[in-house]
Amino acid sequence: MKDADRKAEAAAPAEAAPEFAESADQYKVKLPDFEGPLDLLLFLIRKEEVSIYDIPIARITAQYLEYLNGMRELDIAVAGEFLVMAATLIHIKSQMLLPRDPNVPEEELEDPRDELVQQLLEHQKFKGAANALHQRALIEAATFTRGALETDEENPEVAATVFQLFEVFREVLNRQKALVEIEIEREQVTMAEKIAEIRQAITEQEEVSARRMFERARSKRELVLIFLAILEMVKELIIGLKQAETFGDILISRREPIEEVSEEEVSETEVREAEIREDAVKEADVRIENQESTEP
Amino acid sequence: MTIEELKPIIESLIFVSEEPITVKQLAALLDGEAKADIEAAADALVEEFQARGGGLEIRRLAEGYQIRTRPEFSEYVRRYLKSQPSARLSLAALETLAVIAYKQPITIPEILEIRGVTSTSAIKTLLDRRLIVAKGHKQVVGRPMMYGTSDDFLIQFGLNDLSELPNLEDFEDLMTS
Amino acid sequence: MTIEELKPIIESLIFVSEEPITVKQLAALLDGEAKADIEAAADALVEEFQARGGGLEIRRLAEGYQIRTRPEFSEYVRRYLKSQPSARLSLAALETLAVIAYKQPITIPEILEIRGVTSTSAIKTLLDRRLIVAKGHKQVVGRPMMYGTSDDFLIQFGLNDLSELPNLEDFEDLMTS
Repeated sequence: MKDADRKAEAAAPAEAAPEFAESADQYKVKLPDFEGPLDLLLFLIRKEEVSIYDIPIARITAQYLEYLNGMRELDIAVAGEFLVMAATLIHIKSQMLLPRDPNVPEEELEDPRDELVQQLLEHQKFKGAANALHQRALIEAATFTRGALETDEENPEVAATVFQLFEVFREVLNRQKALVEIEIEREQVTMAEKIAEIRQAITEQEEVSARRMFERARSKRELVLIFLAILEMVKELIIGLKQAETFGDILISRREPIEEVSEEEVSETEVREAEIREDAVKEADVRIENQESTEP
Repeated sequence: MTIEELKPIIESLIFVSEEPITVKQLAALLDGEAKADIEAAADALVEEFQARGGGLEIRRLAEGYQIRTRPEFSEYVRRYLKSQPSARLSLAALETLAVIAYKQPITIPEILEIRGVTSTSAIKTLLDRRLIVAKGHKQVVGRPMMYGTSDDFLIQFGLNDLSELPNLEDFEDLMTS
Repeated sequence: MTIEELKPIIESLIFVSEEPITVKQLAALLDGEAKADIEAAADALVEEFQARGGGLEIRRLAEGYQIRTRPEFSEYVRRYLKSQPSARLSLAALETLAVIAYKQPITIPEILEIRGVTSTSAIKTLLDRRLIVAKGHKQVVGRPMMYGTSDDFLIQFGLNDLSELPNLEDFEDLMTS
């Protein structure tokens, strides 16, 4: 078995060979290298030098759980797949502890480990195949096709399938999205503008739907700005908020009779305060980004 | 290196080069090799391909060495180039076709808005190839022409109808990850 | 035409074709010639280039013939083209590719079942590199998309067809013996 191990490792592609750590401290750091629970299990089986056909399930389960704990200690989020496998291992272990049904003949007894063993063998095979493919690709990457012919230049076109058509469409959409995002960033909406907008809206109408105001936002930043502008105006007793029912729409209404105000007439104090608020927006932005990055 | 050792290296360099490759260029790639040896090896290749009588020849031109098909077989080569599928489209045309396929009926200004670049020459190509057809005027200011895909489009892309176009939902599981 | 007469014509056609050219394509260009003769001539060319030991070789890839440089001289060719070896596939992508290659057509949930981990980002990489292609919906609940390998996969991995994939069972006893 040891010999075969060495062969398998020697054949593994250089950058793909998992770096097996020697000491406990080392393997903790290496934990995220295990791509999935099957890789971790294969590693443990190899490390313990046990037969894949006769896995000492209690020992391997204990080790497996120890690894997961190690991950938690290091604050590495343990992927769901690892937990599912932990449950499977514990389940197999408990089944192994059950007394055998004396009425069932020996050869008909099912080993609770069978399914897992099959899965591990299958996984091992594909790892071998991946390695063989890698070797082939290395050789192929060293061969080259001819340089472009003159005739190619007269025909600089690409053949297409319906899936390529879809791909191209997706790329166009992504490009468009990126463009729109740049546009919005360039706009740099300010809170003073938002206050002026809300003022304008409530001079034109008695009541304005807050939901509609929020729906018009084209970025998270703008959304936060509208929100802060409304709060600001409530505080300044310029507007009042009404909600007819819980979770219903909030209506913005005038609190004091105001004259028609154009955008330029936003008072200086308002603008200064608005600037202060904008710092708050920046912080809020950061928080939003953080949230996004921790989302799975 | 001996001249015999130089030959296959020079042969592969002539082969991958888009333009005739000069002795000077070859010498720069084969540092340390004498230009005279390089030239001797390349000339030997010219003769060898001549003697083989195969479909290819290496020529010595003023600008350097070049590999190409022998003129005797140009008829077949032309036949091959003509046989290339008619669905070969430039990227601009392909993008425009994709936008039209998914957003039809659509006007040229609307395509501009999505692609970010004008598509008039691509539209012309697509009309010439009968992949798209005009679908009447849009009832807005300027009454621009609307375009949609043709029956030829369906045939060339192996579709029974437009509902068979792969849709965004099919790939959503990939894009949301 | 005799096989000897066919050989140089086929050689020039293999040369001009950008993709591996199939016997079927060759037959369409050489009307009236038997496919068996065309195949015999093309195979003779493969052997001839092999025997020559020059810088080039004709290979059977993706059920077609393609002329390429020999891997031995890649160092010089890379130097000339200033080409970087293309980015290597990650282990996750390679393993996912292996599962798809042997089990195609296969859906993402089925890949998850075999690999024990989700493979969406690997699938995305493989689609981007055009090594796999969508092969239509599976007619089961949820109609998941099925994936299979592409001709580019065969070419990049030096295979004529999928039957040339190494036997999966050969990898079984790597660690169990």
